[in-house]
Amino acid sequence: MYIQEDGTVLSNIKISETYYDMTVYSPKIAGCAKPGQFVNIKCGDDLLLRRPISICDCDGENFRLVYENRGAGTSMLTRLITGDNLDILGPLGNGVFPTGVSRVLLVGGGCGAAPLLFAAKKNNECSAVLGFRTCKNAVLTDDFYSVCENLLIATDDGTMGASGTVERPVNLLLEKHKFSYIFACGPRPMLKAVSIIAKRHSIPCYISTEERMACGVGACLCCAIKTKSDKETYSHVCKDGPVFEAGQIVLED
Amino acid sequence: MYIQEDGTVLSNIKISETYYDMTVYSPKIAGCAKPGQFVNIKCGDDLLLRRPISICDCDGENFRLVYENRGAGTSMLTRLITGDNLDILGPLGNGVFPTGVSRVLLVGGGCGAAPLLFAAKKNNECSAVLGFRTCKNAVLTDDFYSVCENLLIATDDGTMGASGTVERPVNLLLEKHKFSYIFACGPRPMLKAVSIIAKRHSIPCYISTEERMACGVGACLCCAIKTKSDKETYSHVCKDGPVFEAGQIVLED
Amino acid sequence: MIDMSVEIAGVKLKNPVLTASGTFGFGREYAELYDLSKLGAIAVKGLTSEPRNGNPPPRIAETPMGMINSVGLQNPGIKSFIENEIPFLRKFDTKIIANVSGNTVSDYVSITEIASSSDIDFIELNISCPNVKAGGMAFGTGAASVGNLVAEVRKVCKKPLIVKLSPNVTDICEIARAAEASGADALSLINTILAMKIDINTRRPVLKNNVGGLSGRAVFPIAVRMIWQVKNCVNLPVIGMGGVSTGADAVEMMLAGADAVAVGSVMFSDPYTPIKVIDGIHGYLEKHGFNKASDIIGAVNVY
Amino acid sequence: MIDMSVEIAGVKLKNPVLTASGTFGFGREYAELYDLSKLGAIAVKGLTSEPRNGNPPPRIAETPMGMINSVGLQNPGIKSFIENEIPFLRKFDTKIIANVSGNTVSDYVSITEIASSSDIDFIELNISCPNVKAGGMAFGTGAASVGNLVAEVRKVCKKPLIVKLSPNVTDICEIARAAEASGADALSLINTILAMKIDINTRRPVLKNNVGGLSGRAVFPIAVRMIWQVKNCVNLPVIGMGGVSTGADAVEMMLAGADAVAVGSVMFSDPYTPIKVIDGIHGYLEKHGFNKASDIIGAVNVY
Ligand SMILES: Cc1cc2nc3c(=O)[nH]c(=O)nc-3n(C[C@H](O)[C@H](O)[C@H](O)COP(=O)(O)OP(=O)(O)OC[C@H]3O[C@@H](n4cnc5c(N)ncnc54)[C@H](O)[C@@H]3O)c2cc1C
Ligand SMILES: Cc1cc2nc3c(=O)[nH]c(=O)nc-3n(C[C@H](O)[C@H](O)[C@H](O)COP(=O)(O)OP(=O)(O)OC[C@H]3O[C@@H](n4cnc5c(N)ncnc54)[C@H](O)[C@@H]3O)c2cc1C
Ligand SMILES: Cc1cc2nc3c(=O)[nH]c(=O)nc-3n(C[C@H](O)[C@H](O)[C@H](O)COP(=O)(O)O)c2cc1C
Ligand SMILES: Cc1cc2nc3c(=O)[nH]c(=O)nc-3n(C[C@H](O)[C@H](O)[C@H](O)COP(=O)(O)O)c2cc1C
Ligand code: FES
Ligand code: FES
Repeated sequence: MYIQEDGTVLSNIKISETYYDMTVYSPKIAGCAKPGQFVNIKCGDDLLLRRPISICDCDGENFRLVYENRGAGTSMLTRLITGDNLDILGPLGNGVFPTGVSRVLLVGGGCGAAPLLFAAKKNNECSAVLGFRTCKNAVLTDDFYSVCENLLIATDDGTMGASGTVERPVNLLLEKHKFSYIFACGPRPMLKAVSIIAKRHSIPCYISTEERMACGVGACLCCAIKTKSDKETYSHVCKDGPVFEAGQIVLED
Repeated sequence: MYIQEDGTVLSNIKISETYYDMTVYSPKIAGCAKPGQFVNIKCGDDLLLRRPISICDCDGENFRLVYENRGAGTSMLTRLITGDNLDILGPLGNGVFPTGVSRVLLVGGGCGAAPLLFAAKKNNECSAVLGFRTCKNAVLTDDFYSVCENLLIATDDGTMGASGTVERPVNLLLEKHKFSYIFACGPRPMLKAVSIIAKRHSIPCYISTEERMACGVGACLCCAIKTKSDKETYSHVCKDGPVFEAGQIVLED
Repeated sequence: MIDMSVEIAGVKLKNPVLTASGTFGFGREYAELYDLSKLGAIAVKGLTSEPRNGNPPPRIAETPMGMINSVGLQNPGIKSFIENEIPFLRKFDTKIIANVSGNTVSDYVSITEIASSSDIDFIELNISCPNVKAGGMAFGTGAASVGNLVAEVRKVCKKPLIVKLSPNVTDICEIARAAEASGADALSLINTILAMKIDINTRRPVLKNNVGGLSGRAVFPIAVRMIWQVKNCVNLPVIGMGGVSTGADAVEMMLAGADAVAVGSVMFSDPYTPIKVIDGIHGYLEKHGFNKASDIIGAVNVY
Repeated sequence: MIDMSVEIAGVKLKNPVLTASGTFGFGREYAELYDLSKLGAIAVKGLTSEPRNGNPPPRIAETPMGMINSVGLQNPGIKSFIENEIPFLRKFDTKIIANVSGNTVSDYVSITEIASSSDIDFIELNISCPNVKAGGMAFGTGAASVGNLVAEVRKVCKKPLIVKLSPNVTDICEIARAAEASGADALSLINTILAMKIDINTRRPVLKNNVGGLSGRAVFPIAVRMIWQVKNCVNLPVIGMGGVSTGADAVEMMLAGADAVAVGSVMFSDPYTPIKVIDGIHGYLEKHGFNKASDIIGAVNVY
């Protein structure tokens, strides 16, 4: 179940060197969104394809997006101001994060932190490890701090928290605490590393994946992702995902 | 001699059902523009071609454009507000209206009135006939009234001035007054009619022509217009015109 | 009352607006947004005898006013289509076009045989897919192979046969005539144009398949030209497609000679496009005093 | 210091950025805006033995991210070019490419003979103009006729011979190989793609010529694909064109295999495009640690 809705931008703020934080009034979509779902946004008239962005937070009337300014589409989003109209398809995705469970370790890399915040709010006793390239691009740390029992940060350049990838802090938390679930979202190599760690600890692991999309609803078959099974098959990130059990997916580079 | 200049929109006002009146601060182009010349305007990033618009008035620092909202390009212009930047090539055109002469009859149809206002200001003892579809689209009448000795209006639907085309009012003025020149700008059938009248009265006639353009500067040869001579040849509106002696041009439909 | 219906190969469509194969799945996803009965017809995702996985991702790249895809005919196979999709589609009052492909002539023959015995309204022979190694476009770019394939398929095809042409050819008329001579009942065009995009930072193609098919508004003027050429060289109904985004585009294609038009890629930008296109055609007919949609087919007055 | 120079058929260009024939006149108009010596080379408007009037107006239509032209080789003739334009162009430190056309093989031979004896640097054989009734594209779409024409022209051509290919073909490699086998020194591609636009209010084509050639950003991904194909099937330098609008586009084409790139239609939107493209390539090379522009030619790492 998804719809097309004309939302209204309530705020759109630059929160780091390249990240923006946008709140959109979109009662129908926000009214039924689940953690892990995303919206597919029309970014102006001269781009044929919409842009998929995860729902970062949601209060039933408004949802929040945290997105990085990367190219033509997202840079168009950065120019929106309060009161502007936004053409949205959503909420999209059938593979979502579990909700109502306890002792979840959230592992986010870059904009991968976004969907995990929503997941943190719908579960109990969460801890989080967030990885960023550099302190200038660390986002959502306050939000996670206020909803998590433990929060560790890692930056590639060591300018904030641990130096390096999320792996060390993740192992640190796993040594000290017991977790029933791991949820991860971020770049492929990070998802791979976290999946391996989760498997070693025999903890159920859910990963949110990305693939280039067109329709966002399952009609075009563009967003294929390789699925584990005897013979090679594909699932589709927009319809079957974006969240999958880690064991289902072949994480190629 | 033309240049590219980033002008600044000083005002952009809707003046009738479909017409807009825009003043642009553009000191280099405005500093050397002549009546009959035009500018070629970039209308946003998703249109490959610029849009040619005649200079309607010019005070050496700013120029004024009066344009009709017709399609993708001009509708983009209507959205500009004070302070916006405008990428302009100009002043363009080598065929211009004579200046410093006296007893000029100006005949304008629709947006064809625009370049004639500038011409009126650079000549003496001018009279004007302006034709419009309907009173709701009559523009620049006050401006012409203040610089012309006589001003007659015609509308297709008779809602303002004479009913019908400009021909009757033109003949009326020609009966009552002596003119040394006729300048005309407007739709092809009007230019044809005025040229014939001018010829009958043996009055030198200058017409400002339109043709679809790409470069606007003479490089692409897209804006061809048939020129009278033994064999069929073409002149180019952007470089050789837009103003031609009426006798030079074959006015096809 | 304006009569919006058109006829393709003896089958009446309630209006001239279709969805293009591969951009509308089997209709399920868009049925959540609007009633599929509003559509003139639905061309379903390209089908093959056996299920197919399609090409590895990434399968899509964006280009100026267009996109390149290399999905490569991923589909559940004709059997699954007949069992699971036809019953769903038949709940709507619209026509079903089964778009079929194969690797070899006998593949094409056998899937056509199966598909045309099922409860569908048209077979659309996809001889123009640029994203598969065997079959597809390889069949569609030579007049002799098109003629031969269509003739073989014709023998077993019990439904009106639409042949879908590739734009990647020197002379579209030569191909159109070959299809006509071998028994096609209608033609559809254009399929996608072979294209490529390279990521300058990684210096790798964006598509794992290296190349793919270009579609979207960018190709519209090429499609209009080919439809006009084809309409002038054969006596078959033509389904036009390639970048249709508005009612005005649809009217332009119909003036060029299309008996119906299909909306494809632009759906990804606005899934309501087919509905808006139907309304747009209706508005045009009203404004210009036409009583029937069919009045504007091929009505361009060329110089 | 990054070496921006590239070599085409033994001639060194100071940088890989050219202007495309027909979009830059004979350079006079744009010389008012910037120093033509900044350009790698200038391809002048298509020339014929005798002056030509070209096609009746309207000659241009705008399309999504593109344009269709039907100028039809209006030019003052080769004699006037030699007398009036070469002396002007020679004031600048850049290379001159004479783009030549004819109605018949002997036309092509005679204009090549005259042009290649004049003070120019390259002959570019335009066998791909879609806007003339005789000659032009008719020559460029069959391998046999291309081979024959290039062989005849080669006999009299005293300058490096560039053959300009038409994209309106089924197999661009077949044509490229025919040109190579008959003695072409380099290839340029793509010329425009045949296209059409209809005004739905008048129900007439926008162009008086009914059809014309599509160019601009819309065709860029098609051009990149063809350049990549051609580079992989012949051993000739390639000049890439078709919708180049930024340094990134130029880099993409060079990665696909272009030894140099030409800027065409996008000039109409921003006449400074060639200068910006030169700077953009330079910036890319700097950022990615390349010392020479030629290092990125054909450097795409395909799957
Ligand atoms: C399910 C899902 C959820 C996402 N959630 C977020 C989020 O919460 N915050 C955030 O910053 N980003 C998110 N992304 C990534 C985001 O979609 C891309 O950054 C964005 O599409 C880039 O568009 P652009 O026009 O700015 O860049 P361009 O590079 O100009 O885009 C060109 C094309 O590539 C596609 N593309 C480029 N990068 C990606 C990518 N990483 N994933 C998918 N397609 C891509 C674009 O959609 C477009 O088709 C998500 C992606 C997916 C698939
Ligand atoms: C020398 C010259 C001076 C002009 N001066 C004025 C003026 O002062 N005020 C004014 O309102 N209009 C003027 N025009 C007409 C104006 O250029 C067109 O109305 C405008 O280009 C329409 O663009 P659009 O994108 O709004 O319409 P669209 O219909 O979307 O344009 C599509 C294409 O058609 C071309 N086109 C459409 N109509 C015309 C036309 N009548 N002439 C030339 N090209 C056209 C556009 O440039 C574009 O390439 C002038 C035209 C020329 C050639
Ligand atoms: C993602 C995608 C998948 C497609 N799959 C098919 C297919 O399975 N069979 C087919 O005949 N055409 C297929 N096509 C081609 C379209 O049906 C259509 O011919 C083409 O895209 C041009 O129309 P458009 O520009 O409106 O998209 C596909 C196109 C796209 C974009
Ligand atoms: C207005 C115009 C005129 C052209 N005239 C010629 C010509 O005389 N000779 C030629 O070989 N190509 C001609 N071309 C084709 C261009 O040189 C170029 O190959 C094509 O436009 C693709 O490049 P672009 O998309 O950058 O414009 C012309 C193109 C345009 C737009
Ligand atoms: S994006 Fe179309 S199926 Fe996923
Ligand atoms: S518009 Fe290019 S020559 Fe006039």
